Amino acid sequence: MILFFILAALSVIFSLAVVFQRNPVHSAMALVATLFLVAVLFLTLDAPMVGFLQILVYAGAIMILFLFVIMLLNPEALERRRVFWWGLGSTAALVLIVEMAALLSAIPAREGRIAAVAEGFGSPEMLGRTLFRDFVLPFEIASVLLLVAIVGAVVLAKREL
Amino acid sequence: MIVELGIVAAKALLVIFMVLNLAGVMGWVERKGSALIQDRIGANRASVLGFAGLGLVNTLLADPIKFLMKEDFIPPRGDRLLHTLAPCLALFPALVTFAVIPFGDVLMVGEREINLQVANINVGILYIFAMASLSVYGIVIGAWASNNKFSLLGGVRGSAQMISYEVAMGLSVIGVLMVYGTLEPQQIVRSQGELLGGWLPAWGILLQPLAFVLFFTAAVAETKRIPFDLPEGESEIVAGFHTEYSGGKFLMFFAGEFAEMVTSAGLMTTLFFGGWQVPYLVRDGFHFPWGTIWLLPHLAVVLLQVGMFTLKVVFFCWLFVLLRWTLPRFRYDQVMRLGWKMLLPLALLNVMVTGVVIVVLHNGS
Amino acid sequence: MVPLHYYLFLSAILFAIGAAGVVIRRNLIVVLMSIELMLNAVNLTFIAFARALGSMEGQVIVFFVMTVAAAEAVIGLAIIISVFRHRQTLDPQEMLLLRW
Amino acid sequence: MNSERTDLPIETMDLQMGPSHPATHGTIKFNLKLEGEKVLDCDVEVGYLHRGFAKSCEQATWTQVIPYTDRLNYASPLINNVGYAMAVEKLIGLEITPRCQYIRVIMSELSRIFDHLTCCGMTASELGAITAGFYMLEAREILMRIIEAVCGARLTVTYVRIGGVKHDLPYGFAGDIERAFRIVRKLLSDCDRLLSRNRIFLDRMSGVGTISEEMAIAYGLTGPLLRSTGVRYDVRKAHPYLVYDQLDFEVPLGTKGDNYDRFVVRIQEIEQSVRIVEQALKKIPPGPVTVDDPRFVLPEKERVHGSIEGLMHHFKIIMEGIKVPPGEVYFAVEGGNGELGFYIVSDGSGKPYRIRVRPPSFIAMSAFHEMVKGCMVADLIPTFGMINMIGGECDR
Amino acid sequence: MAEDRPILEYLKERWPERILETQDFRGDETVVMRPEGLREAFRALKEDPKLAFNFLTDITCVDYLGKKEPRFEVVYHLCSMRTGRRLRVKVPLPEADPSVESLTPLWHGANWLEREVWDMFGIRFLGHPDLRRILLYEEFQGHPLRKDYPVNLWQPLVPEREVKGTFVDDRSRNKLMWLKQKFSAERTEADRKTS
Repeated sequence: MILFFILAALSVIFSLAVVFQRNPVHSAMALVATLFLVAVLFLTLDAPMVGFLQILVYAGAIMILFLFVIMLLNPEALERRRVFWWGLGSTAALVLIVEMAALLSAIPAREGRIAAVAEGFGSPEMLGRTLFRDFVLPFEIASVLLLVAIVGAVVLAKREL
Repeated sequence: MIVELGIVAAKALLVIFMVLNLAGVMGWVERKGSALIQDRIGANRASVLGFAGLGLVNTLLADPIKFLMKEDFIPPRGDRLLHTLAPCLALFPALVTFAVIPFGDVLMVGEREINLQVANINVGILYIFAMASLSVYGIVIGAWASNNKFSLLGGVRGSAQMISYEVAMGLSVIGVLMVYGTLEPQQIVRSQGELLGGWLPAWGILLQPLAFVLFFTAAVAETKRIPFDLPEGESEIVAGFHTEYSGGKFLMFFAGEFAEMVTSAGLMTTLFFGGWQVPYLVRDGFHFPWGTIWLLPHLAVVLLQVGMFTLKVVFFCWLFVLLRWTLPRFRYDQVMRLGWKMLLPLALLNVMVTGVVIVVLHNGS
Repeated sequence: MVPLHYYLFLSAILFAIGAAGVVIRRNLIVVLMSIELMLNAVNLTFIAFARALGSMEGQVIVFFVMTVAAAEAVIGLAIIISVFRHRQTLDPQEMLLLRW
Repeated sequence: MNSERTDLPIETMDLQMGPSHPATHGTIKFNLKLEGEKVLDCDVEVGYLHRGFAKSCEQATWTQVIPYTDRLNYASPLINNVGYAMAVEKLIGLEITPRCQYIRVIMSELSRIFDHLTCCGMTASELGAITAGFYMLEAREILMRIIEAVCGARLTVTYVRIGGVKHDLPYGFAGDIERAFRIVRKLLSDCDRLLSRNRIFLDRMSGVGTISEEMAIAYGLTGPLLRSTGVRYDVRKAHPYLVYDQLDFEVPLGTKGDNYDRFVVRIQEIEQSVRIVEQALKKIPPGPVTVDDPRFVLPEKERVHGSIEGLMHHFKIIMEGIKVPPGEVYFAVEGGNGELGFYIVSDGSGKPYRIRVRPPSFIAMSAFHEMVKGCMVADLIPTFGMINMIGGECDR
Repeated sequence: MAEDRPILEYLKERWPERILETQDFRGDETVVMRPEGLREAFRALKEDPKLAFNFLTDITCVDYLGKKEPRFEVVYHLCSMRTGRRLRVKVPLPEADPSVESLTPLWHGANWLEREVWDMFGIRFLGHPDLRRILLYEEFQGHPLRKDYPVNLWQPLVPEREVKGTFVDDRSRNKLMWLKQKFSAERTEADRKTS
């Protein structure tokens, strides 16, 4: 419980940093920290496989890609703040949070309790079984999607083929 | 509960102590080894009472002291926070990865079984790769925060190289995982204790030779050592990502590199060379295939196993050193070509062939 | 054990922060990062529900979300690079080419 | 893809390599224009080691210039000595003794081996093959000891005098050379095994820093750089001096003009130089090592200390310098990096009126941007290494 | 030497108005030419199949202050890769306007050699693509190899130039400059206080 609150607080702080840091590299590093914390939250939810994949894929690959692009382009680090959009964005976010809070507080605490799960929940065997038995078609479609993404990225980013 | 925690803490401390010390020793071995190879004397100032051999002890202390006494320089236009953070990010993954590498079988103290592994995670291999993927940040952030173009070039090279070889590394391990059917390092090592045809230990190198070659290449690339030391490339881009580092922060990069070396040596041992397995040694002693049985006390068995593991790790570290002083450095495009056009297809082929063989064997039996 | 709706609430906060980031920031890369943050918040919900319901489907969906996120990041960054080459800016407000 | 995409703005990066950079041994600066890692343009800045060689020479007597020439190409100082002394002798019209000619050949060739070892070793170690580099340095060290035994100094030898050499070869020189060459050959074969069939080294060297035959001639390249493109031009063969026309040696040639060809040409030249030294040691005649001409050569020390004529003779040569007849000559020798020419003008006084050195590595550096255009940053290193730019000679 | 003679004769016959003098000293053949139309003359030397001096060995200059008139003599050394013959071409230039046509369009290698002559003697090469100082720095006063340049003349030190291009940020300076500025600011502050 204490662990959850620490993780939650830290991840909120870092995600705020993502949005409010003016330097994109700082934003990216804050996002890495957030992703790492969320991965640890996954671990507390008995999903170690997904948790480590989260670190591997998000923190290890995608965010490096972001940093790579930031370093390549080296765009102007600072940007002007826009009061109107700033106000709109934070208002919308606040409204969203309040709404969610209202919805969630409607749930009786008893029903929110998490029951114990079966042995081997979240293990690679079980995940693999579900993935390759019930979700074969989506899995294949996802691989096609990745292929499309690779081809698209190469075509877009390469100056001449 | 307290005892359990204490045991885990003791194991973690032991492992960190060993890894860091081994890293320090490797620093000395690298100097003396290179001197041996190049007909030089090598580090000759750190001898104790005239014995150069004892200089090892001295170097372990002298090195950090020297580094810590130096000025800690932050580039005036660099990013202070990230500049300080980067060396920590470089050292941290190298140290935590060792947590799931088993350095021995179980140790029985009274009725209590102590698993000689800091953390037994059922997706241990995945954990290793997750942590290894974080080690890029040290380079990228260090390079960026230095605000120096040579560093930037090193950082760009480093991130591209490490991501590319991570892919090849991961795919080459999949063959091993398929053979042993588990993601737990301890389980993998146990499976390697079995005997093939009654006499040959089922080590990974025998079952997956191609995977070992690929993994070894990728591991050298991941540790950023010659011939893959492009992120540093000392004659091209000065010192690459750590051009602007000095003092204690440089020490962390330095130690991080050696710790990474020790960790990948440990990983190679675990996956391909039977980890702590001594051939024909089981829990109660040696059972040779020709029928001789030599019983040993439990503690001796455990010590033998831990010793064997250390020996294997040291051997691979020495191999890294040997490689470093033999080969020239690649060029950026050559590294990329090797990673994507050679290692990756070969690793995929390895996975495919392994899959086919496993299916055939299953259907046959 | 931590109740389910704590996780849901955390996820909502993260999602809202990400959404705010998309609106507020003028740097395309940071906007893309905010989108990743939102996707992650959703992932957290899925995992939490999977744990609460004791079914693996939630974790599998997270798999697919990660795939989509990776594809999206790759394509998005490629577009950003190519846009930056043309216009030397990352401000979405200045990219008026496709506006009526 | 199509033409409209080619006019996209390219993000270039300006990078200044040097003057203090690990690879720019011999201080030099490259102003690079990079696209990613690709070199679009390279502007070379030399002159960081300029010491005013020509101006200093004009203040010194003809003999005092010899130590200055040591510091030109400090990887092969003896060749510089020989080149300068022979230019002055040509201006005087002095014919040196046969033994001295052989000694000069032997010492020049030792210097050439020394120079090529430096170049190949440093290039290898800059490419990361530090061990091969150290082996070459060790071979160099062995030769250095021989040179020290002959001249009394390792680098700043000042061995050659106008009209001869300082003194004869030491006792047991032939045996020393034989032993040294045995070790050098073994070390070279070690290096050969470490480098010549090493795939990484081949990939790094071949096809990199290429220059065509026409461009090489247009830039005035000489030495291994020119020969690697396949042009058979070696001053020792084209304009024979000393006794080179009586010795049997070959001029190794390359075909493609890339770094690997340069490397191979240099390694083969080491072998040819070893051959030349061995032949010369067999053929060397006995006799004096300096001409017997009191106008140009210092008297024996016994005469200086023992007789007033000797002392006055010594004093006149030292204080006024030898008198060189007015005129101007150009004389070139084959230095380690190419044609090392001396153009000297005399007005008949004891001091040179003008000394101009044709520095091979200065001219090679002027072609550097041609060699590296389109290469990657990492390719600068072997290209620069194989040019073997020596700051003392390039910047004078 | 006898068979070498025809080159000088041939040149004299070919350009009687251009060639002032020919010399043959210790086997070095020398032609003294007028500076006008020099590039064309060199083009002929390079491309005439009879001469084929296709290799530009060296360009330098000699300052005959008070010894000869005109004062400067630019000296070219040519070599033929085909016949192996060398030729020296000297071009006298007056002190008032020491300028001569550049040979860079003919030989790429002339670029740096001419820059060096400009650096050391102040001879201008007309049509040179990039006539900058090469061995000395831009702030150097005068041309040191002229005979009227004293050996021990003090020169302005190389000023601290802003380091551009090495750091990512163009506005950044190196730390040394930053420290120096800081210290000099502190020193002036201290000086102000004491005075």
